Formats: sequence, structure tokens, C-alpha cells
Amino acid sequence: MSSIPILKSREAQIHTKGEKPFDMTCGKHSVAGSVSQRACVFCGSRVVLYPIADALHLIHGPIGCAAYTWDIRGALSSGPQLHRLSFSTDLRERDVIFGGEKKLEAALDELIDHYKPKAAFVYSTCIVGIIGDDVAAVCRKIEAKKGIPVLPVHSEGFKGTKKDGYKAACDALFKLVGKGSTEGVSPISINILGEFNIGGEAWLIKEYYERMGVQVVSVMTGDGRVDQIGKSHGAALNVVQCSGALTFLAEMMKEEYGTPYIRVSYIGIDDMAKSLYDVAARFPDNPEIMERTRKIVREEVEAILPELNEIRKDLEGKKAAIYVGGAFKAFSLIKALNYLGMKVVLVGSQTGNKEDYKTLQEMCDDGTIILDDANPLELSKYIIEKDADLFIGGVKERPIAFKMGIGFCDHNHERKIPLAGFRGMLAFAREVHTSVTSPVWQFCPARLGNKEK
Amino acid sequence: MSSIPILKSREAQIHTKGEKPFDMTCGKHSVAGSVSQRACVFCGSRVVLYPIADALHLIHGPIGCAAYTWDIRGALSSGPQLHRLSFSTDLRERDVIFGGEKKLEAALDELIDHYKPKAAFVYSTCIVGIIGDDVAAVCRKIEAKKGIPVLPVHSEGFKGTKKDGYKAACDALFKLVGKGSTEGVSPISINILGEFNIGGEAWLIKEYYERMGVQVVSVMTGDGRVDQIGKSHGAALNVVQCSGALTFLAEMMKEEYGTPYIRVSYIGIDDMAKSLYDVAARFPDNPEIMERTRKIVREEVEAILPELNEIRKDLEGKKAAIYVGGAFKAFSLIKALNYLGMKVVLVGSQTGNKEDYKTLQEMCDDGTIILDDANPLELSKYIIEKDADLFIGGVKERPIAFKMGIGFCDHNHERKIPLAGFRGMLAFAREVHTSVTSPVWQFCPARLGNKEK
Amino acid sequence: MKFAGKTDNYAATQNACNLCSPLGAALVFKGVSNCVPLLHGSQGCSTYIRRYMISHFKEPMDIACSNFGEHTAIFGGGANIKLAIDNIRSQYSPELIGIATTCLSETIGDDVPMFIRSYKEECEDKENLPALVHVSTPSYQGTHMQGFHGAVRALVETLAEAAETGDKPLLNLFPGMVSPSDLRLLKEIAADFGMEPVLIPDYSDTLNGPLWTEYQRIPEGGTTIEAIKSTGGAAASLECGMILAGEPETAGTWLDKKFSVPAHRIGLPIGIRETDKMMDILAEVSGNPIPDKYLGQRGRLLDAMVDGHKHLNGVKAALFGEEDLVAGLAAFCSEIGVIPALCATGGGAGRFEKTIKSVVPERIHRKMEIMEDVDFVTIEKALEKTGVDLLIGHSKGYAMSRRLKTPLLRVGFPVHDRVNGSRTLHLGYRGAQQLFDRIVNKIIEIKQDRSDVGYTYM
Amino acid sequence: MKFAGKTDNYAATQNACNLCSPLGAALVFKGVSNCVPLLHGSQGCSTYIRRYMISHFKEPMDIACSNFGEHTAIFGGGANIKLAIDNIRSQYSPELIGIATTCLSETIGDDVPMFIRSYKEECEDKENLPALVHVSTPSYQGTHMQGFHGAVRALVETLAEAAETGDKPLLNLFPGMVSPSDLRLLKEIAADFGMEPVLIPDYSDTLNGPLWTEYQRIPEGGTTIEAIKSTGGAAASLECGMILAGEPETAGTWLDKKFSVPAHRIGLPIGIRETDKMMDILAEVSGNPIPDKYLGQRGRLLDAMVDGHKHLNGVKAALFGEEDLVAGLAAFCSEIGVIPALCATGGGAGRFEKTIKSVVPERIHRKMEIMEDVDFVTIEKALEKTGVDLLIGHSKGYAMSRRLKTPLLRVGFPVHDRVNGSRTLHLGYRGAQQLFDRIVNKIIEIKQDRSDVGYTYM
Repeated sequence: MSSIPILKSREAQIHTKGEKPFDMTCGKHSVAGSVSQRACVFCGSRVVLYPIADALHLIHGPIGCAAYTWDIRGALSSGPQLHRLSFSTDLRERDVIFGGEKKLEAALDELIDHYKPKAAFVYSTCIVGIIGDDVAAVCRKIEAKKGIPVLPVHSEGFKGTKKDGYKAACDALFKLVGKGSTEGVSPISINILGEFNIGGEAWLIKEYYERMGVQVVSVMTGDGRVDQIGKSHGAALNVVQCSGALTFLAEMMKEEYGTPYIRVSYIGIDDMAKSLYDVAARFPDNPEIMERTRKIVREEVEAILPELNEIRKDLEGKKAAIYVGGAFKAFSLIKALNYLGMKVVLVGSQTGNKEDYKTLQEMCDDGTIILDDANPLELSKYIIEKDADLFIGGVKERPIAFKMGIGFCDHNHERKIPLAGFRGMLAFAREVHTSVTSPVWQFCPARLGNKEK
Repeated sequence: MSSIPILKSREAQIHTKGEKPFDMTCGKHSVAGSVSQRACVFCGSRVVLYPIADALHLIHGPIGCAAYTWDIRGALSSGPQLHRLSFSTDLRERDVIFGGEKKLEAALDELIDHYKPKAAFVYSTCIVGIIGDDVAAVCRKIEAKKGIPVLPVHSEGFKGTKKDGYKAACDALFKLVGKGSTEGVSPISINILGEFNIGGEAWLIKEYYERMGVQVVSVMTGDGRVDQIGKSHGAALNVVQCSGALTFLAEMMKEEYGTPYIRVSYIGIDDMAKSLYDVAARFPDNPEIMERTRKIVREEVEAILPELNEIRKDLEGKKAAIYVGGAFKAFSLIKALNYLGMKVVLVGSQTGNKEDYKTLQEMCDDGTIILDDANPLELSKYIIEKDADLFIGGVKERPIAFKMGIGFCDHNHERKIPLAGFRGMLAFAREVHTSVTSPVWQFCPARLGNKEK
Repeated sequence: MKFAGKTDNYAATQNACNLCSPLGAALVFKGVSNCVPLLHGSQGCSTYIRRYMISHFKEPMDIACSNFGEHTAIFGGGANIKLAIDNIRSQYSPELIGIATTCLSETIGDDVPMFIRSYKEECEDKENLPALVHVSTPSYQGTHMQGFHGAVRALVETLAEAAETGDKPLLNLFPGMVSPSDLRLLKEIAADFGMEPVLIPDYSDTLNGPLWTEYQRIPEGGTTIEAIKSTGGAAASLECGMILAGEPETAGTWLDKKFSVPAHRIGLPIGIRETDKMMDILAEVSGNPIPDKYLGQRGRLLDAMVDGHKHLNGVKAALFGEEDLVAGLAAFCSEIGVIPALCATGGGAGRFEKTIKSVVPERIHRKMEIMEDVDFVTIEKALEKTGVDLLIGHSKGYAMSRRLKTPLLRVGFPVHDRVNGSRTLHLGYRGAQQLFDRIVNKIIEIKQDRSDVGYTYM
Repeated sequence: MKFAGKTDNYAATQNACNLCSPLGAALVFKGVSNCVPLLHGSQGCSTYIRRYMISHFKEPMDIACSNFGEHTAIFGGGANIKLAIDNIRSQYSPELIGIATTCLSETIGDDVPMFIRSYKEECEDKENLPALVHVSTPSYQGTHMQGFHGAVRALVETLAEAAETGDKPLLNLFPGMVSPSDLRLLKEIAADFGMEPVLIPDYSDTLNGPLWTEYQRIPEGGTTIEAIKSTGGAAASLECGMILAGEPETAGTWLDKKFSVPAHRIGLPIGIRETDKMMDILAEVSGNPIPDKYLGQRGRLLDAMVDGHKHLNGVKAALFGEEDLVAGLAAFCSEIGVIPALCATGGGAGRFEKTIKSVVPERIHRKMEIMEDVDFVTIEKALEKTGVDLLIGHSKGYAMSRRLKTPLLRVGFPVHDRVNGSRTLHLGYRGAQQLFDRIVNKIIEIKQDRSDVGYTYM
């Protein structure tokens, strides 16, 4: 095999810790032809709003965008399951020529009557603006007619990056915030932002806060409900997970309602504990909250520690590669993996900013590869060079790891197990353990160094 | 292919109606090396006693006899399922040398304690007498110890034919008869003999009699219970189905208890109706029984007639071959098939007697082949010659029919659908229809006359 | 949950039973040796399609994208496409780049053929220029199947030449969208008839390959460009699929018209009759008799069909998926006594009902519901009324299967909730054997598990 | 229902997990060309065995019987055996009659070899005399597997000659009791290595044949007597099965001792390692490299194993059935991460535990229960405690599967409640692929169906 070439235009987005002065180029539009692992604006919006289970999610455009996003995420709902259906205006050639507004209106009319959602999100896809549809006008008309919020989401795929999609989703969400009454909202209360309840994670987290004595007014958007979002402005604090997605909303709520926010991560024992302590610290007048928090952390950690230690025995010294959407998650993962005795040899993200990358490189050992917006060739090149035993990423990264005989842990929205929270840490450890200790690797030619036929 | 030869010694057991003066040789031990479709004495006993669901059935011998008869019949129980387990003393080499009595005793001791059956049947297999085990003595000992009937069944495989097995089973059954009180037994009452509740048939039949106002004291042995058999001598009449199996018992009960018996068949509309009328006629002092019987027959026939007529349209003129255990069943099947518009071109039985065969040939058209104790080669020879569309038989006949592209209906104990009773007639018609009308036959080379590759 | 059904003023598509055309085109290009597919549109198109196909094939799925930004949409995608080609070339060194458009590039009116011409003209390194094949796949036209067959045709029309035949007679095989195992089977059959098959596409190795010793930028395998070029000199073409491959203008008809390569057209060879047809054509074209191996397979298949016939005769099944697959399955069902009580497709080529009816005996027609251009909500509504014993289709029917408590037998694409989508065999006698065993065993399983008795023999 | 478990004073066998030895012998004789098996005993033996095997193979199953009557038991079976041979000859014109004894004829002490000698001497028509092969199979000794291997050995010891080798090197293949599809696969593999395989037995056609145009008294196919004779001149023998084929005295060791045919002995080639071993031996013996076809199959199998590994690692399975099959499955399970938490057999050859432990990594041993010479009631008792995710074994485990609510994956013999027992593939890379897909898909199915969520992708 000829060695894998790196595009010249991508060189500034790839660094090896310790080699050169660190200065990551990032936040760029992906290079044409580079097979980025990123998605589009629409994807960003869809990820954020998807878990709102009592809303109608109508995708305005040709069928593909709706078809590919039908029920592909592990975001659970304790009640309605409307979010798991796929609705599309399914634009055809004549709609492209004559415009899709009528079809959109008819679709909303019909679907709202039938499913009786609490709100409707209308996602614009690439060609909607180009064919000249006035989606906002249709939404207003239907909103007036049906008496529920009908919110356009400006998610045309090409108009920016996935982050712009987050922003568009937050814009839509923000229109729901403040629609409800804050009666019954305690002064000791929070919103959980940026937690999507994959595998029931939001339920875990929420329970911790509630056991602390802190009311959770809304989760955005895991197991989300339109009414909860409506009264979320009543909460005393926004607790924002992840680097990108919901920060926009937190900022808007801060400006409009004065709600302060803090950033947290629920991944790994340390960060999970910190997320609870940081919230407790915001309510210094109620010292019993901090008391309870300490107790919770102690209990929860004690419950998982014995098995974690067992697992650590098998994982000690193994090498891991991380490629995730947001850099913030990568921070936590590095800590979690270190906790399991593993060494991170590659870390990258789709959407990190300069500061994120600086933090990343500070967390890593010399020689670790750090990447922004990587593609399959780059990822495979470095996981092989670094002889990783485990790759943490999403569906698109999985076959790369597998072809080279490397274990894999899905840390994306498609997974079905909780990886957040204390119990999530145990699930994470088990997941990593299950993959890394499988006997199948013994047969993999790349790991055998050509010793096998 | 060379034509299929018929063994000289078998020629007197094969007749073509209308060709020669009819004189069937039958009741012979099968010829060595002839691949008879018959089974052995053990099989005869096992078939009769199998459905008694609250008894322990322990097979004394090497493992095979028990292994091959484990849960292979469709005889249903409304309560205990003990009959569906397979118990064996599993004699090994040292038992053959030193005798199996101790093992038998231990097995009975252990199994009766655990399963708490109402009685135990101990089946002797071929080598039991030869190695000198005194089974009767062991049974007596355990009977005394456990306080339940423990009955030896003299079913050594080689000691006769399947019919001798029926006899051995009846001997064992007869020891149970009379053990219970006849309190509550009505003077208008019967026992149903020779109905094994395959696919729930006994339930159907029993319901007819009960609707007539006739008490059913026991069914032997379908959905059978030891206690019911115990009080069966109180019944006013024994109603015996089938040519062979339970007639021995009916004779013994007639002698010992003076219970009269009649012979019936529940297969086909006419015979089923006659079975009810014949019983009603035995209670002439209660004319309302005959009244009710007429009503039942009318209602039941009306319920199945429309669909039967539909089915008949597809089956009219098709040709059938019948090879069954008892000849009595064959009589009914001929009538039932005629009712469906089908013509019987071959009929045979494993255990018919001279009179049976005489009746058979009287029922058949000229040219019909009539066989006693046939083997696969004979059966295949004649179904091909006669161009049959359907074969009615048991598991061992099935592949013969299939290889030649001929439909098949299982009329043996392995089936799971009721073929007796009015509803059974409909099930039979459906079963035949399903097989005969399948599109697969269009591809069968034998039926295409070599037109296909 | 109750669904809104398709009504007269129906407007929304709910749980689509089809995908968009660029997916089909990308799949075809994955089946060409040393080829990188390039979608001309937004980043999301390629990412979603990659993700969707990875979940089925479980293989690396590099599909490039020209990555439209806001400027691109305004000023056109010419610059992007050129940059994309450059970047693909420097990373992958492909022999062919298969360029499929998307709704976006089509809507803004990009003239891709012109972009390609000008790229070629401007190119300094003409020697090493990969072949550039363009197919127009606006997502608002047709389904993934139109994209699939369009790409096949584009490959042939762009590359085929009047060629000399080699030692063995060449057979052009246009298999339709079948599984890697199906493709492998078709190649084996053609070779057993002494022919050299050119499969377009052939992703049997590229999307169902072994583990790697070293990373492969483009997975090994696929139809070579040389082979595609040679299609003009083939002894015959065999096109599979009555509905889409049966369109008036296809790769096969084009080769017939242009190079007089006789085009044989059959349905997907699913079941006895259509496989017989294929065997007869191959025997005729090759001049060789049907190999014993296949007579043996056929014989054992028929034997098995007879052995299991009673379990199936009268069983009602719902078939759904792409048009040609459903037609092939309906034909096979009719051979084994299964009533294809509902045949549904998200496709809308307009020949679905007629084709289905042509492969099912007339007396069954009144027991059937045939639905074209429908989504899963509509199918489920219909099934709530009809009631069938079994669903046969792809994984997207699982939600419906669960609600209806009717088991789903997974065939076709996508299979997202089982591991062997790539290995599922549909074609030939062996494919029919596997389908038969799966169907009859599933029916037996239902009967056995739902029975109160729990018979241990069936 | 609660069962009585195996205790110290255990006496009864409840729901046996094995069959009697004449069955195995009869099966072997069904795999010889133009052979009729003859059981020397009561009518019931052959009838029960025929019925039992028909339910699995779904093929005609003519097995003759010497039909003991009361007189026979007293005076010995000599007359019966002779009459039976005569009758078989006149009806079937066989080239070989395979005579297996039963408990009855063994217990009364019939000297079958003597009967055969005297039959031959008395025979008027010596020219057309079929070969007569006798195997001693008292049902109270061993299981059907002893009968199987005994008959194989009897065939070879009775018929093998010091023979010249033909064009191709001969390979004696003693496959063990595997499926017709497995036999077909082994023949294909041997042929692909350029060798002429002599499979003993080979019931791939006789018990898995096509429909017939005319009735066949003895179904076509099977190993010819000529081929069995030639085993003495083979290049090598390959015996599959670590436990029973691994006994000190087998057909293979006999050929080695008598004719110096080197005997290679491996386990049933189930899974990667044991198939690799077989391939290496064949390469060595034939002097040819492993064909690409098998490297391809192996490559794709490994790829699939990696794709599905997470679903399986740590899954607990119970394996039951005949000793060699369970050992082979245990080896394969260990390769894919499935813990063979319970391995059980009705056989009692005495080498079960040691063999199982030799193919499973040591760190797994403490998680395993290994049970020899047990019945289903004992197995079920153990499983009530252990708790596994999946049962892998034959149909007789269904009742247990139902009560334990643990799915049963059907392999081996008998398969009475599915249609494809004959077609189930266990051996080679292809067999491993099919086993793997079945196991992982079943685990996924359980997870998916039991989940409250009902994910549509897994």
C-alpha cells in the first residue's frame, strides 16, 4: 500500500502534540472532496430538536433528508413517541417548478389535525429557499389556524456548518421559551441543556439533581416536552452540557431572561461529580443541597467502583483514539479513559474551536495526534500508526476501526446505552471492555503484523 | 428404472378389485427383510396408553425405545402433561449381564415420589424377558410401597404384532377398571373407547354426546385419567372406535361387567352422525336424546357444509390413496373422500383382518388396489401406476408421496389437527385441499411425465 | 399510535418506503474498481447516505461531496466540483470519479457536463486524468432505484467501446440492486457457463470484503474500467428487473442500439421460473448446457418446496421494498403457495401493478392489494385491515411489524437491524432455497411458539 | 412442571439426550451407494428409527429388519437374517447390505459373522452376491454415535484393499455425523485441492436428493463400494471429531496400520481454527496451496466476526448434543466471544470434559459446566441455575427452551421442528459464517424484541 496522503489544505488542522508550536486551524467549512465526517446544517438542527417527543417534526424538501433521519437515534421518551416518525413534504419535480408552499400547508394541516402535537417544527432543506417558498408565512398561517406554535427551522443544509444548525434549532426553541407560566417553579431550580436522553441518560441526571433537592424545570431536549420548554425561563440556572449545541439558547435566555448558565459534562466520574457540585454551589443559601450532593456522589461512586476496578485490570495500558462531534465531550472522554487505565493516542472533533483544541492538547501526552474535521483516510492513517486498541466515534468511524482490527465504542446519538452519569460510566466501561476483550481481534491481520495469512 | 418387483411371499396380500376372486391373506407376521411399515408390540401398547396424562410411563429397556417415542404424538391433555415426558431405565451392558430389576425398582421409587402419578405403567421391551427380569414382582413391590397401581405392560417388541401390543395395553387398562366408585354415574352413560384426543378430537366427540344428554364416564384413552378409568365399569355402554386397539378391553368389560359395546367411527359426516344415532338408539326410553341428536347433527353439518362445498369444487375427480394402521379407519376415509368428490384408487392397512378387507373391496370401485401390510416399494409402485393426487398415511409414507409429487395428509397419531367429528371433517377437507392445491406440484417431474427437465 | 392515512388531499409522506436517487448512484459507483463517488451538493447528503449504507453493509463508505456553501448556491458549483476532483485525486488517486448531482445542484441549474469538460480541458496532467462519469440524480425525481439504474446507464454510455472479444464470450450482467452475495452468485453462474461476466455494478468485494492488513484508500474489487469499456463487444447483455431495468432506455438497450449487443431482459431471478429463464438464456448465449451443479440445486430446491408445501399454501404475506425486488418475491411466493396479499413500494415507475399481476396467477389477484408510491403509514393502515401472516421486506418495516405483531423477514436494502444484509441471498436456486427455508421456518416458528401445546416436532 | 433431577441414587433417564446405536449404523449405511441397511432385531427398531430419521431428513428411509418373532428369540436369528437378505436382494438388488444388530439379537447371542459366512457359502448365485457388512450395535452400549463410527469402521475393515492410486490423489474423509450440506461442502473442498475424496459415509445425495421422475428403490448417490475398496490406496485419511473419531481404534487408524495410509485427525472443522487446521492438512497432503475461494470466505468471515463481535462477547450459551458436535461448537463459541456456559451430551465416551476444556481458553473454564452422559431433565435443572442467553443444539431441546424462555438455535441431529435440518451447514468457513450469522442475529432479535423501545437499527 502506498502511504496515505494528507491534503495540503488540511495540514493546519492536524497536529502532533509536542512536535510543533500548537496552533490549530478550525471552524472552517469542510474542503470540497475531502469526505468530511461532518453533516450539514439540517443535521445540526435535527439532532437538537429531535428528542422533543410531543412536537411534530416536518421536513420540508425532497424525501431523502426525512428518510435518512427516520428513527435513527437513541433519544428516549417516557411518553409520546411522535418524534420517532418521519414526516416529509416529499417535494417532487413539479413542486420544485411551481413551489412547495401549498404542499407544506396541506401537510401541516393534515398532520396537526391527526397527531395533535403541542408544537410543530418545520425544517427547511437545501432547495426550499431556492425555489422561493415562504416557509415563515405558511407557519404563521397554520399557527393561527391551529393554535399551536408552528416554528420554522432555518436549516438549509448548505447554509453553514452543523453548528449553524444548532443555532437554528436554538432560535426555534427560544420561541417556545417563555410561552408558559412559571407557577410552581422553585427558586432552587435548573434547566438541563444539551442532554438528549440517549439510552435514558437524562433520566439518570435528572434524578441526581432532584435527589439533591434541585427542581429540574426542563430538559432540553432529552425526553423533551413543549410545555416544559415553555416554562423553562422560570428556572434559576441553565446547566449546559456539551460544547456547542445548546449554548446558543443559554446565551439567548441569559440576555432575555437573565438566566445564568454554567457548562458541565456528565461523562466520567470526575466531570459528573463536578456537574453536581457546581450546581449545588449555585445555591449557597441551602447548604443541605451540597450535603446531599456529597452523599449522592459517594453512594453512586461506591456502587460502580468495584466493577470498574475489575474492568480496569483488563484495560490497563490499552490505547484509545477519540473522534467525536464536540470537543467538550472529548475532554471528558480523555479523563474517563484515563480512569480506566487507558492512554489516548488520538483525539479529534468535528466542531471544536481554537480554545477547545488548546485544552485538548494540554490534556494529552506528547505524541498524541489532534485533529479538526478529519476524514476517513486521516483517521485510519493515525489509528494504525498509533496502534490503537479502541476507537471512540460514531457510525461512520466504526468500519474504519473494524477493518484494522480495532475495538470500537459508539459515542454518538445512535447508541442505545447511557454513557453519562455514574451508571453511564459503568456502562461505558463495560462497553469498552466488551469490545476490547473480544477474542475476534486475535484473528485480525493488521494487528498480527502480517503474521497470519 | 427397472420396474418395482413384488416379493412372491407378499403376492397374496395384494389385490386389485375386480381382477381375481378376492381372498386377502392377512394377520401374518411381517416378512423378514420386507421393510414393513408396521411397528412392534411395544408400539401398540405405547399408542394405546400414551394419552393417559396422569400416569407415569416408564419404559424398561435400553434407551432407544424411550428416546424414539418421546413426545411424538398429538394426543392432548387438558391437565397434567406427564405423558409427554420420556422415562427409561436406560439399561446398559452391566444391567444386561446382571439384570435390570434393581434399576427398575429404583427408577419407579424415584419417579413416583417425584411426579406423584396416579398410576404407573411399566413397559417391557425386547430384552427384558431374556435377561430374566421379574417385572411383575417389582411392580407388585412398588405398588404395595407407594399405594398406587403399578402395572406391567407385556410389550416385548418381538412377541407378536402391534395388535398384541394393543392387547397388552388393554390387559393393563383392565386392571384399572373397577378400582373406583361408580357413584354419580348416570344410567344414561357411555365410555368412549379408542379415541386418543389427537388435536382435541375427544373433546369434540365428548361434547356431542354430552349435548345429547349422555354422560361420558371416561375416554380411553384420550385426555385420559386413571380415576376415570377406575369408574368406567359403571357406564351403560362402551362405544368403541377403530378396528383393533380397544376392542380387547370392550370384550373384557363385557365379560366381567356385562357392559355392552358398539363399534363406531368418528371420521366423515355419515359415520360421525351414525356414531351419535347409534348411541341415542341405545337409550330408547329417553326419546329426547334422539331428538337432540338430530338437532346436533343438523346444526353441525349446516355449519361446515358451505365451506365443504367450496373445497369440493377444487377436489372433484382427484384420486386418493389410503394406507393406514387399522382398516376400520379406512372405511370412513373412503366415505369422507367420496364426499369430497375424490376417488380412492388404493387402500391398505397394517392390521386389517379378512372381514375388513372384504368390506373394503365392497366399498371400492373396480381397479382399486387393496393391500395388507404393505412396504414402501409396493406403495410407491401403485400410487404411481394409479396416478394418485393424494396419499393418506403416516410419517413413513409421507416421503414416498412427496418424491413422486403427490399431495399428502397425515392421518396418524403424529398429526396435530382433529380429523374426527364434524369440525374434524372440515379440518380434514382443508388439510387435503391445502396439500392438493399447492402450486408446487406443477414443478414435479413425475407428475409432468418427463416433460420438465 | 394511530396514523393519518393516505387520503385524497394527502400531502405528507410519513415514514417513507424509499430513498433518494443519489444513494442509488453512489452505490453503483462503489461497485466500480478504483472509483470514488462524488455527490455534487451539500455535505449532509454524502454524510447521511454514507451513514445509511454503512449500517447495512458495515464497510467503510467513502463518498466525497462537493460541499456546497452559501456562495456556491449563488454562484454555482463549478469551482467546488473542480476543487473536489482535485482533492479526491490527490487523496485517493482514483481511476474513475462518479459524479452524481443532488436536489440542490440540480435546482440551481448547474451544468455538470460542462464543468467536467472544462475540468478536462484545464487539466495539466491529462495522462493521469481519471474517467469522470456524470449522472443526473435530482432527489426530487424517482427513488434510489432511478439513481441506481441511471448510474449504470451513465457508466456504460460514457465508457463502452466497440471492443474485440477475448477468449471467453463476454456477458454483460446488469443485476439490479441486489446483495453482494447475489452478485458473487451471478458471477459464479456466468463463469460456470464458460462466460466472462461483466457485472455493472459489482460491489461484491468492495462492500463485502475481508479485514485489511493495511488501510485501503479504495477497497479492492469492483468492475474495472477496462471491463466496462469492453461491454460494447459482449456476446449479450442480461438485464435483471422487470420494472426498472425494464424501462425503454437502459444500459442494455443502449448497448443493443449502439453496438448491436443483444439485450436479454428478465425479472430479478428470484424463484424457480425466473431462474429457469436466466439459465435458459445463459445456455443459449454461451452454447453450453446448464451445468449439473445447478440442476442439482434446482432438484433439491423442488424437493424442499414439496417437503414444506403444507406449511405455506394459503399463508398470506405482505411484500414491500423496491419495485423489482417485490415483483421477484411475488413471483416466488406464487410458486410456493404463499399469497402475496399486499405488494407495496415507495417507487412510482408506473408499471408496478401490471408487473405484479403478470407474475401471480389470476385467481389470486382478487386476494391482493397492490400499492405504488406509498409510505409505511399507508402500508400499515392497509395491513391493519388485510391482516397477513408474515411481512417480507427491509428493516424499515420493523416498527410496523412490531405494532402489528406480525414477524418481519428481512430481505433487500436496508437491513439495519441484523448483521447479514450483505450476505442475504435472493437470486438463483440457492437464493430461492434460502428464502424458502427462511419463510417456512418462520411460519413454523410462529405456529410452534403460539401453540399452547408446544409440539417438539412439526 | 418440576423435574426430578439426577441424584446420587439416580436411576431413570428422563428425556434422553442421545439415541441408540443401530440408528447411527443405519445412517452410515444409507450413505453407501446401492446399499440397504438391515437391522437384526424386532420390527419396531427399524420402524422407529425410520420414522425418527424421516422427520429430520424428509426423505424415503427404507431400512429393512430381520423381524424377530417369539420363535426367533428362542432359536436364534440365523434363519431370519438369511430370509431377510434374500428378500432384500429380490426387492432392491443392492450391492451392499449393511447389517447392524440390536439389543435383542446381541442379548440372545446371535453370531452374525457366522450367519453371513454360512449365507455366502450356501448362496447359489455367488456372482451377484452383494457385499455383506456387519457391525455390532447393541443398543445398551454407547449411543448412536458409537453405532455411526462402528459402521464406518466396519465398512472399511470389511472392504478396503491395497489399491493403486488413480490420476488424482485419493483422500479418505471420515466426516463424522454431519449434515448432507456439510458432506457436499467437504467434497467440494477436497476437489478444489485437486484431490479425489472418498467420504464415508456420504448421504449427501441419498438423504438430500431431488424429486423423482420414477420411483427409486434405492436413492441415487452415496459412496461406491469401489471407492471404499480404494481407501487402502489413498494418499491420506482425514478423520473429523476429537472425541469419537479420536478413539484409539478407528477406520483411520486401521487404514494406517494395515495399509500405511497416514491418518490426520482433527476436530469437526467448525469455526476458524479447526477449519484452518483442515485447510493446512489438505494443502500439505495435496501439495496444492489453499484456493483463493477459501481465503476469500475466511476473510469475509473474519470481517463479519468483527462487525458483530459486540453483540456476542460475553453472551452465555448452552450447547448440547453429540460429543464431537458440542466440542466443535464450543471451540467456535470461544472464537467469537460466546461463553459455552454449559456443555452437555448424552454420550459417555469419557473424553468430553477434557476435550471441551482443550478448545476453550482457560480463563473461561470456571464459568463453565460440562456434563457427560446426561439427559434433558438434568440439563434443564442445571440451566435453571446457570441461566444462559441461548441454547444451541437439536430439536429435542425445544421443550426445555420453551420452559426456560431461552431461544433454541437448531443444529445437528435431529431437527424435527424445522424444514432445513439437512441443509444446515456447520463445517468450514461457510458453515462458521452461517452459524455466526444465526447466533448473532438471534441475540439481536432477542434484544430488539424484548426492548421497550423497539429500535429499528441495531
